Order: sequence, then structure tokens, then C-alpha cells
Amino acid sequence: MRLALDILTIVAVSLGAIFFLAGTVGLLRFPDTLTRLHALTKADNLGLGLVVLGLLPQVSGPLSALALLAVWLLALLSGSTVGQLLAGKAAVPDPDRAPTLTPGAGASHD
Amino acid sequence: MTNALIVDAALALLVLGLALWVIATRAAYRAVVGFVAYGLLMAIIWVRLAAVDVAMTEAALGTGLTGLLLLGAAARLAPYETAEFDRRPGRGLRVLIGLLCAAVTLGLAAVVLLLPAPAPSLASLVADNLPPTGVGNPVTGVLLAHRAIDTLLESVVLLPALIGVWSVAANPAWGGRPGSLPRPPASSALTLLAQVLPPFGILVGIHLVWNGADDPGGKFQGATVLAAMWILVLIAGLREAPALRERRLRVLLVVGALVFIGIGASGIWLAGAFLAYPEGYAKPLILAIEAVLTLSIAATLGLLLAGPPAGDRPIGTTS
Amino acid sequence: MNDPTLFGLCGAALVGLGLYGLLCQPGALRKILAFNLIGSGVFLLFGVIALRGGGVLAAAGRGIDGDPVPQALIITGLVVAFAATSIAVALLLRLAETSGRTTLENEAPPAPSLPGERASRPDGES
Amino acid sequence: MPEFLLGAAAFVLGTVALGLMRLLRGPGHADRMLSAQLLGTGGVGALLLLGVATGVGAIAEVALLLALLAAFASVAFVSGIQRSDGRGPPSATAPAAADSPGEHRRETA
Repeated sequence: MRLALDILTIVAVSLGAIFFLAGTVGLLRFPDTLTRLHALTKADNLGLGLVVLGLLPQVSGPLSALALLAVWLLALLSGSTVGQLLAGKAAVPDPDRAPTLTPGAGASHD
Repeated sequence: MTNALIVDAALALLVLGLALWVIATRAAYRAVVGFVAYGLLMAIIWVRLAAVDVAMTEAALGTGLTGLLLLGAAARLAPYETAEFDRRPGRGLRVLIGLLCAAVTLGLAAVVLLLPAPAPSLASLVADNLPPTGVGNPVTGVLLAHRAIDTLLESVVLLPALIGVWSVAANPAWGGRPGSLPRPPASSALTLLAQVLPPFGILVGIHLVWNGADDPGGKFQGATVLAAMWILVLIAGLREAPALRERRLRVLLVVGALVFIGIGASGIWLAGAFLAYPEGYAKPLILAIEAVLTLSIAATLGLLLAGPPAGDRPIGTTS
Repeated sequence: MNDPTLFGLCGAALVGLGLYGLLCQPGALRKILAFNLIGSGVFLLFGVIALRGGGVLAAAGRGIDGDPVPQALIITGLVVAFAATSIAVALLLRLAETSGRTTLENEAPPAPSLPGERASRPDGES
Repeated sequence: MPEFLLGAAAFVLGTVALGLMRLLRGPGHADRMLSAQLLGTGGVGALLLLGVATGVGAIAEVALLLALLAAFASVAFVSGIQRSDGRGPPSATAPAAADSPGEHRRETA
């Protein structure tokens, strides 16, 4: 039993770390703000979720597990809200460079 | 311990890189974004330094409140920036300053490397004297029992700071509503966040204060979270900032320090010294002080962020 | 005890960097940022000293290690630093609003000359 | 197990640190903010891993605080972008003239 839980931890945490990597790669490689936002919010929250899932078997009591879940829910809430706010504002230009976005690009993004 | 060392080295390098970015980048807005990221990493460093109380304060103050304050200022000052950059000192002077600053760094580094080997410490003293206070968290014990005078002075010094912020207002605006907060146009996402997050944040704030007696946490961390939630509601436009002339608000600002001073003064004849607690009553008194101080500090921090009164019109708008 | 030394050196470098920014950046907001960096470096040095002085409480069975007295002082310092920053920002915004300047010099800035010739990154850091 | 979790924390930290390249490159304010956002989530993840690895439960509360306040800072970012876009201060070319005449009138009164 202990071994199975440890394996679950290792698998889930590793997967989560890979999702963090994927989010970072997307942030660096994707062509415009909205696709970067997509990579970030999806992969990032999934990454944190998997890390939390992997840590659940390792904590001592139900209260600590609850705290872990609360952290994840909080990150989900703030991540999605800020993603929504940012997606609406992504077309604001930096003084350096004109934006390359078209307004319709965000239509398919939830 | 190699993995731990990798974490530490990565943190130190990242923090230095971000500090370099904060100093060297051209636009203040970018520097401030870097500074917020810097604060995040500092919170992790405090955890690595086994200072969880400090990490909480840094996470709450350094990234949250300071971020809002500086981002708002950077956004408003952006138009003035182009003229700024060309007023840097000349290259030769910069190199000279750089060398002198490097000398300061080297001196401090030497101090760090040559610290006395059996480190001087008050930890055992605190550990010995913690049980009489009834408090389990040594940092809270130090803040409210052993070095209570520091904490008292600090909670008092926040008030002159607030008066200082208010004082830069134009004369007719005095006593009006603070006007420095950004007011984005109403959006459903922001409204949702401002409705969902504060109940949770208030819970966390109270938890931190209550838990602060025995575990890491305390009134500063709790008060910062409360202030942040209040400011979030104000930014989302769900509530109007209170007019600063309101009597209730003023009472709320000073009640924490007054209660602290009152209990401290009663200690003169109950326990024989200013800020001493009577035998057996230390913990309830500390908790009472913490509770009231939390409210006052939260209100003060929130109003420091909200800025000077601006009459009826937010400062940033052009009429 | 290698790790606290690492962060101590980091704190020393932060103080130097912040000092450089405080002296070399003309904009007052950048000076405020640099000042915060200096403060942060000093707190970090203090935190290293706190960690070196720890061990007693851990031996007494508490999980948290470190000398609580410097840690309490750092918390106090962080709050006071925030208050000072907010005053500085309020003063700066007022200065910009009334005089149109964000630097601390006396006379109004002349027309900017030849922007773009300077290096984008000041050199000479440690 | 603690060694593995510490390694995972180092990996996550290193990854999101790479994401800070976006802070350097921009091009927009929003892109820079995204990298800070990623650092926030990654920092929370790394803190949770550290907390379990070292067995100090209170570290999870630091992560909680960080997640709570990171949302707050992000809202500040977005509001700031809006302010610097539309409702910012008057143009730098003629600040004294354009700078809200009402303010000056009230001051001299």
C-alpha cells in the first residue's frame, strides 16, 4: 500500500513537473499573447493540480490535504479570472512594438 | 543534500538576476513586474532560511500590496519616463559608482564569510522564556512579549506614515475619499473574483492571526491579507472607499495602538512594568492585543494603498 | 552550514546592486525600487544571522529552526519598509502631478538629446 | 522520497525561471505579466513540494498566502495596464499645462 502511494506520488509529481515544462515552453515558443495565455493557464494549472494530487498521499492528516486542495482551487480561480481579464486586454500595445493580434483570435479561447 | 543545494543556488541566482533586471531595465513598469517576481522568490528563500513567519509576511506584503502600489505608480508615471533616462550620470561616473558599490558588496560578503563561529544567539533565551507567555510560536512571543515595545512603536509608526500619505492631498480634498486605486471598467470576471476571493481571504486572515499564537502566522500577515481583500473589493467597484473624515474609520485606525498602550500601562501596577503581563494572563492578553491590532493594521495598510484623498475625482483621470 | 552563507552572499550582492540603482537611476520610482532592494538585501543578511543562531528550538522539539528575535525584527522591518514606500510613492505622484517631473533635480529637465545612443544596460555592476 | 520531492521542486523552479525569458523579451506588458504569473504558480508548486519534503506543514500556508496574493497582484497588473492605456496622466510633452487645471486652481485658492 505504502509503495503504491509512493509510486502514485512519483508519477503524478513527475507529470505535473512535465506540465510546468510544457507551459514554460508554450510561453516561450507560442507566437502571440493569447496562445501563450492558453499554454500558461491550461498547462500551469494542470501542472499544479498534478503536483497537489501527487502530494496528497504524503501529507499527514485530512486538514493538511484540505490545505493543499485549497491552494490548488485558489490558483485555479485566480488563474482563470486573470486569464479572462488579460485576454480582454491583450491587445493593449507596448510602447516598443505594435501588437500582432487580431481581435478575433480570442474567440475560440475560453 | 545536493538537491537542496541546487534549489538554493537556483533561488540565489534567480533573485540576483531579477534584481539586476529591476535596476537595469529601461521602463519602470518592467522593473516593477520584475520586482513582484523578485518578491515571490524572496518568499521561497525565507522558507529555505527556516523563517516561515517572514516568508508569509514577504508573500503578503512584498508581492501583493507593494506590487499593487508600485504598479499603479509606474502606470501613472510612464509618460514622464522618456525624459528620465537621459539624465543618468555619465559613463565614467557610473563606472566609479559601480566600483564603489562592488566594494560595499565585497565588504558585506567578507562580513558574511567571517561571521563568528559559535553564532551569537538569543534563541535559547527565547526558548527558556516562552512557556510563561503561553504562546507557542517563538516569533509571536518575541513580537508581543519579549520585544513588545518594538511592536508597539511599529504599530504606532504606521499612523504617522498614513498621515504623511494623506498630507500630500490638495487642501480642499482633505478628508475626502482616497483616489489612488486603479478603477478598471466593470467586468464580470473581476466582479466574480472580488466576490469569491474575500470570504476565503478573510478566513485565511483570521486563521493566520489565531494560529499565529502557536504556529507561524500572526497579526501582520493576517492584517495584510485582510487589507488586500478590502482593496480588491474597492478596485472591483463593489464598494466605495470610505471618506477619510469618517469618525468610525479614524477610531478603527487608532484603537489597536490604544488597546496595546492601555494593556501595557495597566501592566505597570498589575505586573510591575510597562508592557508586562500579569502572571497567568499573558496569553489571553496577547490574543486580545493581536485581534484589535490586526483590525487597525489592516485598515492602515489598506488606506496606505488607497493613497491620499482626492476629493470627488480620482487623481489619474483627465477631466 | 553552506546554504545560509550562499544566501548571505546573495544579500551582500543585493545591497550593492540596490545602492548602484539608487545612485545611478535618475527616476524617483526607480530609486524607490532600488531602495527596496537594499532593504531586502539587509533583511536577507539578517535572516542568515537568524538561521545561524538557530538550532536550540529545533533541539527542543519544535520544527521551526532559527533565532526568533532577528526574525521578529525582520517582520517589523518589512512592514515599516512598506509604509515608507507608500509615503514615497504618494510624494512622487504628487510631485509629478504638480510639477510634471519625476526626478529629484531642481530645475526642469531640458529637451532630451540623442536618445538611443546610450547603451541600454548600464555597465559596471559587480 | 524527500530527495525526489526536493528534486522536483528544483525542476519546477528551474522551469518557471526559464519562463522569465518572457519577462526579458516581452513584447507586451501582458506577456511580461504572464511570466510573473507562471513564476507565481510555479513558486506555489515548489513551495508545496518543499513543505512536504522537509515536513514543515506551515510551508503549505505560505503557498496558500502566495496563491491568494498572487491573484491580487495580477488584478493590479491588469488594472495598471488599463490605466496606462486610456486613463493615464496627461501627455509628457506639456504636463504643466494639461495637468488637471482644477487641481491647481484648488491649490491656489
